[in-house]
Amino acid sequence: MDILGLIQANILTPVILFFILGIVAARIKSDLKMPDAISEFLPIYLLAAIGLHGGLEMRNTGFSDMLIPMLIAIGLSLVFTLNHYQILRRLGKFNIFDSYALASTYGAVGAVTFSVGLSFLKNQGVESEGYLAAILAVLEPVSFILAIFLTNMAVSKQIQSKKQSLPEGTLDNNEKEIVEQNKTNLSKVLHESITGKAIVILLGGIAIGYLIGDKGFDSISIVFDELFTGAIAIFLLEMGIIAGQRLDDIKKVGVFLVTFSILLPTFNGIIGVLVATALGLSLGGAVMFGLLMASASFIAAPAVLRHAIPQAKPSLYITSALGITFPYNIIILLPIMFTISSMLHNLETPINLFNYLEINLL
Amino acid sequence: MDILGLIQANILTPVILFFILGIVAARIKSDLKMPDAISEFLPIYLLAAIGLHGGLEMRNTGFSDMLIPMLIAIGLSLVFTLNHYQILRRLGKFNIFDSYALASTYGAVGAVTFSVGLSFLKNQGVESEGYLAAILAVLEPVSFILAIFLTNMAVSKQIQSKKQSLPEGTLDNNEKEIVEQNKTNLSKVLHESITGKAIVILLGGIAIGYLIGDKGFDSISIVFDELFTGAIAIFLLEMGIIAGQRLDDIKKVGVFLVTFSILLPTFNGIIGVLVATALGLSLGGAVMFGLLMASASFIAAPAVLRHAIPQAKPSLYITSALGITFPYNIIILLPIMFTISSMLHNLETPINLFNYLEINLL
Amino acid sequence: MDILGLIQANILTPVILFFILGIVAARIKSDLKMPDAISEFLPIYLLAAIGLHGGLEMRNTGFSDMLIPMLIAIGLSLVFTLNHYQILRRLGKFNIFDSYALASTYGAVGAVTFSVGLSFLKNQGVESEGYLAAILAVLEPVSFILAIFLTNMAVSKQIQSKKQSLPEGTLDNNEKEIVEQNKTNLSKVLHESITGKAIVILLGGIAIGYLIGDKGFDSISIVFDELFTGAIAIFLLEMGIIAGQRLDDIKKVGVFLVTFSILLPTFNGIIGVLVATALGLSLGGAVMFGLLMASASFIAAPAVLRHAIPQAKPSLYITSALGITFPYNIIILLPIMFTISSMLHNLETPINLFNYLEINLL
Amino acid sequence: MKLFDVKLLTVTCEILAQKNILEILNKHGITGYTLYEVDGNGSKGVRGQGFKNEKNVKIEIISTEARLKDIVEEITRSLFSNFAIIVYLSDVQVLRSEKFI
Amino acid sequence: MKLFDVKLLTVTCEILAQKNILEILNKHGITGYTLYEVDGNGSKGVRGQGFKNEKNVKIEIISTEARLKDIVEEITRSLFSNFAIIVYLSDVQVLRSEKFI
Amino acid sequence: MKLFDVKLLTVTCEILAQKNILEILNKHGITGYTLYEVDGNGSKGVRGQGFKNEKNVKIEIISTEARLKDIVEEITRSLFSNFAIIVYLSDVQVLRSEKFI
Ligand SMILES: Nc1ncnc2c1ncn2[C@@H]1O[C@H](COP(=O)(O)O)[C@@H](O)[C@H]1O
Ligand SMILES: Nc1ncnc2c1ncn2[C@@H]1O[C@H](COP(=O)(O)O)[C@@H](O)[C@H]1O
Ligand SMILES: Nc1ncnc2c1ncn2[C@@H]1O[C@H](COP(=O)(O)O)[C@@H](O)[C@H]1O
Ligand code: NA
Ligand code: NA
Ligand code: NA
Repeated sequence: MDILGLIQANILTPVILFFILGIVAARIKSDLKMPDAISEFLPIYLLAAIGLHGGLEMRNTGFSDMLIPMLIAIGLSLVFTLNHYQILRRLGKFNIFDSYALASTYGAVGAVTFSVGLSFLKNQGVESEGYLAAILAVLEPVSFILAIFLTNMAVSKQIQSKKQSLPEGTLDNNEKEIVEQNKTNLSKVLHESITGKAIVILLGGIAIGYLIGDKGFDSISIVFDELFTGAIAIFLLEMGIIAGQRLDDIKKVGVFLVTFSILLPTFNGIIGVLVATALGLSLGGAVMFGLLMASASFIAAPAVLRHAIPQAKPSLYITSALGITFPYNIIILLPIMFTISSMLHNLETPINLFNYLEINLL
Repeated sequence: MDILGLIQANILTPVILFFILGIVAARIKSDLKMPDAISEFLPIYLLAAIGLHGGLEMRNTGFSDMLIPMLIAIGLSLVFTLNHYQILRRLGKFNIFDSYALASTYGAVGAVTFSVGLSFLKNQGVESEGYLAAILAVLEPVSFILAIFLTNMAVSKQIQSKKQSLPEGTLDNNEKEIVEQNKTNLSKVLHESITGKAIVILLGGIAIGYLIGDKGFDSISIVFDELFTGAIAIFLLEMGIIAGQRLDDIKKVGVFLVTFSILLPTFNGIIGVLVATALGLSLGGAVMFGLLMASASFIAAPAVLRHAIPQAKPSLYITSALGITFPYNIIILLPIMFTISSMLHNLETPINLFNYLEINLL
Repeated sequence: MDILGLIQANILTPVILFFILGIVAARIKSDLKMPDAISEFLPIYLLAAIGLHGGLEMRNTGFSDMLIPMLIAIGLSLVFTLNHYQILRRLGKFNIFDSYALASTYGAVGAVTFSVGLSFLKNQGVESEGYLAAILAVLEPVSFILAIFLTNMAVSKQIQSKKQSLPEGTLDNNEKEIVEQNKTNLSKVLHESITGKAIVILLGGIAIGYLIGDKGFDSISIVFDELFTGAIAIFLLEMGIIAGQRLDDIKKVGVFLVTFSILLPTFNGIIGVLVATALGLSLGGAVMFGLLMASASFIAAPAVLRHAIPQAKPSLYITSALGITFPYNIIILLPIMFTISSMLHNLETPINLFNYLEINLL
Repeated sequence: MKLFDVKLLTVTCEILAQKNILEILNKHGITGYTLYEVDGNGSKGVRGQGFKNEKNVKIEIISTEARLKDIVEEITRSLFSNFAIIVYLSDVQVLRSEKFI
Repeated sequence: MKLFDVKLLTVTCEILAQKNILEILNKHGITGYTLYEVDGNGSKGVRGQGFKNEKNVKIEIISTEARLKDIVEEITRSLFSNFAIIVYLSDVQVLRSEKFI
Repeated sequence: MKLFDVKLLTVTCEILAQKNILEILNKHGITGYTLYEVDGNGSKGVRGQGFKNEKNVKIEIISTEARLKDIVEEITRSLFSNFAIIVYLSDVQVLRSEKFI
């Protein structure tokens, strides 16, 4: 199937259509919305399900082959974050705070995007490596920690240079406090990131899945497996509504950031697919790896960044991540990465070809 | 099965029993209640499920044969609304505002009633036409718009005649404002009705069902099909509680309105079954068509009417629609209409009779 | 399987692991929590499911054999409550109010514990008598009513003796009011207990299950049966979080109460298993009967006791019931009671032995 | 537009005392009040986590000073010792004084 | 720290009147307000049970006395007869008076 | 019944600033407060739609004027520039003045 055909088929799935329905509802100013409790519950449920699923897989396959992909994912995520910063600061002319905030938003991962990716693969009848859920959990905080560390460094340096140009002892309390605060900020953010609900439920789910195995999972599989796609569809309705409400703000973020929000995920995602394929991940695994690289965080990001870099404007990073990158990723980039991964996996796996011949000869 | 037997069998279904349990809980002043988020979520879910189901059916059967039944439904709904108004105003001696509000409440449709109807048919092993969900969506606003239009006309005329009996220029600002307000009211109500969450999710569900088809529906059918009856049962528990809390108010609405709340739905519903049968709808389709005519709106009505006819007393139209008509419709009128429709369809369809003989002969 | 092995296997079930995850999340101060609406909805759902299940069973087996076990359960519950009071008041040196509050908390039953027990048995492939759900409903208020009655007696007596030692007529208004209040308290508490949401939904569920039978249950069995274990897992995540938040308070309740919170349930539970076996209940039924005796109330208790014995400190009875007894019961005592019940049922049922031989001979 | 000076009584207490407060209001012939759930912290510890029973509720009553003082007295007497609760009064101006007697 | 005296207008009304109130605020050039759902009791009966449409909402607006009085007048005129509603004013002190004009 | 005059500080801010406020209260030795989620509108735009992180919270603290002014000063300094936030003071009368120091 060609890319356009795949995109079209992707659009005609319930998950994407519910997302679009949400956008439409918001645009015509309908009062349709999910109750808060439901929109808070669904991400917890989705992460638990992703975790359980990953844990079950890892019990079957072991996690010895997880280490290299995970380290590479962390490395890529850090490099991408730095790269984003340079582009945003130099080309985009954003201030330090906005640049770091945006850089880390795009360096981080989106758990909802990941869920949609899994349901996309399910639809294509393709599996992915279970340990990718663990990589999702580990990547969550990495990019933020780097950005916060660098922001703090930059602020300290500014104050330092200001101090040196002044007679000694004039560093006023206010500035001392800022330096102090930045230090505590970093350790607080570290703690908050690691104990954040997304990571806890994801790692917890992985551990539980690993411990109970397929037999133990049986009794809860209807809730955590069979309801999964339907739950994503409902959640995407709400995401569509929220994204739709933000569409007006897109004008405010400017052409540069809009372009950034499409090009960078594409670039990161394709690099991700290539690297993952080179690392030996399966067709589906490479797509999910690419999606991890391409996705931007829009639920965790504000919670972390409002505390760590409060000077950055949330309207910038939420609008671009949720309003532009998320729809782009799940509607268009997923099929693109899938096509690329299919091509790569057909090229690289002579066995497949062999199978193919064999089947046709018999 | 005779009508009484059918009513009894209907009462002994989970959906009706949960409703009765809710009423009992409210009457003994139990603190049992659903959390708000659940009672807000369930109607959205039910409408999405109804819509999807309708859309899937329409994809299979096409919607060319939908036009006539829909136009007739609209026509009936308008005629019924006018009829209700005359009865309420002349016989019931209600004021203009209450008369129009009640007339449109009973001219409109009840989405929850529709859900219960579907589950009733499922229980009887009978299908209904998918496009009835589309008629449900279209009927939602029709009756309100008529009533609001007529109310505005009446108010304008009153002011006009008052104006004519006075020296020129004495129409005070207050009255000008009322006329002005009525005009904007109508356009606002039109917009609000069409963008109201019930219609958006229902039409959206229909569109999605139509686009994805049975294969696309597979992945979400457990959520939107298999959980349907259980979800209705839970929702009816809450409806029972709310209805039960209103039972005391029934005394306040008066004997006339109580009688109206039972006789009119019966009349409208039976007309609906007859007309639908004449139009060629199936046994189940005719029951659902009758139910559309018989049902009164109690979720959408207040939201629309408080803005459009704020002078009308909500205690009248909510109490009669939810406290009297809804239980009557789902417990008693549904089996009555089902019996009538069965009889009509057996009379009219010699093939059925033929089958019957054939089976008995072999 | 030996007890330790059974405990270990029990810990490795999703339900228990989610509970532990919740505790861990609370201890590392994660912001993970269920939305309020979900934690309010789940107990209603669980009780409805327990009730329906019990009602279905009772329809199949009749409830003639329910009377004796129920009366014995009530008797045991009352005797245990008095016993708790003596231990707490004399050995534990608690004041009257705390003693009665704690005594009744442990004399009462825990509906959540009961749910976990059912899922434990399901996991072991063992059935239990359906009428135990009815016993659960009946036991709910019994212990509280006794404790409240005795507290009121004690308070009245105190005031009486104070009155007698004073010249006539000096019983001031304040005290008259207290006596008055205690009387109204008892009748109010009686009403509140019986109309409390737990009892209403449980008895309602039983009635509905009884009326609809297996065929009627079919349409809702996916919601009320198949989702049951998954729902318990999600609910236990929240229970774990709340229990985890209370772990710090355990220091405050003191060594005596901690010991009490483990020994008494063990004692009550084992007595329960023995008595139930003697009464002829099945292996699983005896475990559930023991669990009814062993479990302490932590959802219903505060609601009842804050009104009935407001002088008692809720931190004592909630912390010990939820923070100590609940985890102990579901993780350790359940497997212990199961082992005991298995042994008793193998001893007492020669038919089993016979089967065993027969199978081995063939 | 004439405004009348009346008093606003605010009661913040654990949710399980809500019934007691409403009974006291009822006894004093008060039929108008507004209430909503809140979280809080005070001498009885953090409230609002965990079970619904452990939340607080805030009840606001507009009425005359005399009437509200009676109510405050009864609340003080019957609830202060056993419940997490605070009460305070403040001044507000209303349009329809007859509505708030 | 200098504090400025301004007024706080509180409107407690049925949730279906929320739109009307916000439109009136908008008409009077007010862009700052805070709102939340509440339950209540009053001359129009107990509110907050059952459907979401039967809840109340409380809307709070800090501004100058003059502006708020205009708003109160319009609310009185257009909503008092048909809706469950009360309004009241009280005194508050703010830091940035320019924020609340 | 003797009533004491104290002050009520109300802070309405975005929910992600809640932690910061509670830390400031803690630093100033305040242990009593009440808080609840609200929606709102102001210079930073409409708040309360969409994600939970985009809600507002209202925090109310009753204490002495002196103490509350210190707190207001710290909030002003550390949070006004970066967060959606307003603060205001008003007068209230309490029964147990020792509870609100
Ligand atoms: N100083 C205070 N300011 C505002 N609210 C308070 C204060 N002290 C207590 N509260 C509220 O009153 C409730 C009961 O207080 P307490 O009885 O002190 O635990 C607390 O949970 C808070 O919601
Ligand atoms: N005296 C009062 N004190 C506080 N709130 C009130 C009072 N009277 C009415 N309310 C609130 O205002 C709403 C509308 O009042 P009403 O129009 O009298 O039904 C009620 O539902 C309450 O939330
Ligand atoms: N004039 C006002 N009256 C009442 N609440 C306000 C006002 N201005 C702002 N607020 C509240 O304070 C929050 C933050 O305000 P702002 O920083 O101006 O966006 C808003 O979201 C509202 O909840
Ligand atoms: Na990324
Ligand atoms: Na109708
Ligand atoms: Na017990």
